[in-house]
Amino acid sequence: MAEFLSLHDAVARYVEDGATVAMEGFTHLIPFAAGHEVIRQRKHDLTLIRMTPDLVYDQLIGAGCAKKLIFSWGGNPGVGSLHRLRDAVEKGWPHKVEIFEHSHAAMACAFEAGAAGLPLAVLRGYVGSELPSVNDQIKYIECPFTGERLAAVPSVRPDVSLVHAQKADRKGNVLVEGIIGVQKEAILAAGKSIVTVEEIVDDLEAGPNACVIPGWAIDAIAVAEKGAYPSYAHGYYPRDNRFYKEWDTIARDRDTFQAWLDENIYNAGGQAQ
Amino acid sequence: MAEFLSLHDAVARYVEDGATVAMEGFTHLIPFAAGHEVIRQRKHDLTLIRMTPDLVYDQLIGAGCAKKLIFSWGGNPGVGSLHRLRDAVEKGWPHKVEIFEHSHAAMACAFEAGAAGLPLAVLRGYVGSELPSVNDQIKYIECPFTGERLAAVPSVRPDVSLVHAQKADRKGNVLVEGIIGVQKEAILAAGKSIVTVEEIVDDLEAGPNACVIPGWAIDAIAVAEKGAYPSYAHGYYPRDNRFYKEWDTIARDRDTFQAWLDENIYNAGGQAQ
Amino acid sequence: MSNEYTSSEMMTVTAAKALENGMTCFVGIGLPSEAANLARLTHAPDVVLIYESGTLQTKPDVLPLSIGDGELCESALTTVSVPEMFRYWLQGGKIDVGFLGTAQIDRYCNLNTTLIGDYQAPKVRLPGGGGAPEIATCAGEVFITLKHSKRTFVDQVDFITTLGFGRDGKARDGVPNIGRGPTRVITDLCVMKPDPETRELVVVSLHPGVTAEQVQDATGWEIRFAEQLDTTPMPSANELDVLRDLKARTERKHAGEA
Amino acid sequence: MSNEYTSSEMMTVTAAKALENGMTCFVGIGLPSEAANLARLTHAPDVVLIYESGTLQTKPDVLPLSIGDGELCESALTTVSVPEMFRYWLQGGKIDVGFLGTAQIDRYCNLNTTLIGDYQAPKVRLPGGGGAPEIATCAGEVFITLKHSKRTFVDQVDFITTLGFGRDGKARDGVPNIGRGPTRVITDLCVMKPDPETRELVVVSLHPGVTAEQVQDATGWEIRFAEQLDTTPMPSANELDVLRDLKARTERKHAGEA
Repeated sequence: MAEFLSLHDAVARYVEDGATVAMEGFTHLIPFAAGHEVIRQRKHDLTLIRMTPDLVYDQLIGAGCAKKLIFSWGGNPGVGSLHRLRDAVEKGWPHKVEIFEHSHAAMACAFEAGAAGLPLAVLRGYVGSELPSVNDQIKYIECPFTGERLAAVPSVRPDVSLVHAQKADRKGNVLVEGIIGVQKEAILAAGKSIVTVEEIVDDLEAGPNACVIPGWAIDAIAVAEKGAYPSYAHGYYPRDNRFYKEWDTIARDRDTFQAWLDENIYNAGGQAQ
Repeated sequence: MAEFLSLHDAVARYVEDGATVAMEGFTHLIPFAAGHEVIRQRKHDLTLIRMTPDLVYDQLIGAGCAKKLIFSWGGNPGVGSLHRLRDAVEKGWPHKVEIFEHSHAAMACAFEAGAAGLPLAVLRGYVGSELPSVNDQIKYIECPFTGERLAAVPSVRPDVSLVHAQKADRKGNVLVEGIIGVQKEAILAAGKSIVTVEEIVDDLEAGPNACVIPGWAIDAIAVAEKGAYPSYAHGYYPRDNRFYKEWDTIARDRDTFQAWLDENIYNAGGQAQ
Repeated sequence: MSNEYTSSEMMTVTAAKALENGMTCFVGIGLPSEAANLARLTHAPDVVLIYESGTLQTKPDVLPLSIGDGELCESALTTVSVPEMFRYWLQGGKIDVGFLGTAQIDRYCNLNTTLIGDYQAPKVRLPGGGGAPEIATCAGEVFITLKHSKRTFVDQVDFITTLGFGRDGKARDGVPNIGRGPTRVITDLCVMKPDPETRELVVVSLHPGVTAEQVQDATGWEIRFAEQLDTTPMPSANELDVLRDLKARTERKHAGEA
Repeated sequence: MSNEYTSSEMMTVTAAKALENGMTCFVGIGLPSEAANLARLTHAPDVVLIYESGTLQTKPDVLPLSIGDGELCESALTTVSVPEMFRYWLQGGKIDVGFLGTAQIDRYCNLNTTLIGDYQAPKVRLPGGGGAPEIATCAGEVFITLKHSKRTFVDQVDFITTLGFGRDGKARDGVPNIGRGPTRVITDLCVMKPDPETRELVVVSLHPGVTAEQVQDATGWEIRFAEQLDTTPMPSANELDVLRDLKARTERKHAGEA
């Protein structure tokens, strides 16, 4: 049953060093506030899962929180590279990060399978790609009806998932609207889940088939206004494309990045205990 | 691209004798008008697929349209037996019907896999059940990651699917709302699809994540007002529970059933050519 | 006092009491649905009722006749597709208890809703498995409710549609990712639980006024009784009032629709 | 007339023309998105644009910077989950054409967006596969658009992220349920198509004012030219107007948001 906590307390309680963590939001509702709190609490040795690492994982990786990364597209969308990710992979700074690389189709199916309680996802994937030669988590099964060889990947079942959503009601039921990505799957597949929301409302005012996640399927809810910024929250605020472009400069250089981290994460926001 | 046809013409064009046909609608939006048109056109040797056969399949089976039935629960919900189905299975009247019997979970996964273009569905299913001993379409795979033995069933990929929905817009995009069952899956899994709707509107007025099926993924749309009666259409009319109870008497006796068929299907409704 | 309520009411009230507040319950149609809604309207206002039609956390005002009545959707938190219901919510491990009825049950709680007689030439063809086979294995535990008779309580079910504990009581042993299975069976005569070792059904509680002989006479095998045999608590006046109101509302609603 | 438009514009307009009205197109971000939206705003108003973020049949007024900009959802017919997008719409066979960019391409149309150098010790780490590996195999056919240079057109890609026709041109042969693969590659210099037999890329059309030598100089292998080498039609004034308006609108929108 969802408990209403401060973001500080939710992260402190549920995100353990060494945990496997999924922060999802497919280019929308990216849980930046939650990611920043993870950095602020200096969590480390995390296995980070995310289809599209985006800036929030660039920040986590640059801050030294990550041990492994499981992903399918690691760029700054429409801008270019994630320089902190590249620096970690190419130069091992601040330390080496092990990567397990998939396609979107496989990751999406792996989240689906995780939510469905299965150990594997089956897809018609990776045909002719060399990704299976560098990722031993890609295997094959044979269809017992047709003999077709199909790809199999382990399902995603994180220790804890963090997502951002538009709103929760007072029972902790959460509405996700717009580009819903794999948010529902991330929550349902996880051992524990934290949802940050823009606001708490009396009534979600959701349609009959809206993407509503019941409070009893969530562990903690924390209010984080503009919690997806600089990504966006459909119905609340737009994506700050300018910041995405500026990030290229900030992240390109280790010192600039470090200064940004100090100013915007370590010495800003969060909650004194 | 969806073409607007009369129900007569849609069924005449797309439902062939001997075809594999799914008429879906999980206790809601059951395509009765479409099923009646199939009876009226005296289609035969059909392989009928449906999770919950319900009255519409009782009528099709009693009218002699079916050669095989693939299903997971064949009763009159809340009332009792489907007497025409029982008469076919127990006594071979009007002729023997071969049955392939699944659980709901397996059928639901099989529709999902059909929509997903896969030859099989994988589920943690049938554990300890004797259904696999009487249905050779239930097999097993071994998870290459955990070694767990999981059930596999062939995906559902009908030649043609018929579903009923609330409304279509003038481009043929269709809104399904309320209990959406496996309607979307039935359409996407099928070679051809016919959707009957209560009405054609200018604007579907659907929320951002509503269950909308694009017109280009549908073959034919036919207006059939009260096309789900005696089942119901959320937002349009309720289920006629009284008729469901009356059906028990009508269907119990071959002659009464035959008279009902003559009066309500063969000599009523439809469209003279 | 025993003539102030019927044995059916006794069964429903007892079945309702099995549900605890806050449990997530995957509800079968018929008796389980009646009991689950009674629980929600009495001691367990926050019990979460889930029907296989996709309705999550539904609060119907009247009992549904079918598993997908409009009432279920209109009063639900949200309604998901049927594949999602079975994949994410049931197989995904979100269900505490599955609440099932059945046509036949045997001493190891195996359920038959497929047919009477031989599969290839059935004497009576029943509706089939529906959601039950996976509800019984994926839910945390299973409650079963049905009327007690020699026709329903049989030595060996004609067909195992849905697993209790198998023909030998051991079918769940060592199976990965499987629920605990049936933990109680509630009838109009008594309450039974599987023996923790052998998994054989044991009568743990007789309803007021019911004798052990009555239970044995209505059971198709030599049924065991617990050493400490309780008497099931009687329904309270409030429970009976709420149940009767619910059934009267339901009756009016279903008769009135045309 | 050749100085009335840039080579980038020539590329985009030519790529746009490859799309026919009514096609369903799974759109990659960047150049493909620009071309696909230009097609929609000119000769192909009913082209169906689908982005991997789940937006079905979207009609953005400005070009998205990311694959999941709000604009895409707001102007879409509906938005589905990402698993549904990849399972039902792409793998389910509903996509006529996948429109991709790439960092490297070789003579057999294999695409590399993973890295330059060795996988374990990359010289340059690129973003990775994203949707491309399955777009390339599940869509009916694939169009590719990218700028022509020796850096991008290489003899052998460092890594096959996404299948064209494999290292030997035969990797699709006999594979069940696979799309036709790349059917054309559009650059700022020319249009290429795979040879129907060998699958090796062949230049079929040079853009106005471009010479065969220029193409060869920008290609990392000895590229073949069709016997009947066409000249690509020039952009029309209307196409250029629409494209420039689109880009200006996009520029203003993305700069203005803070």
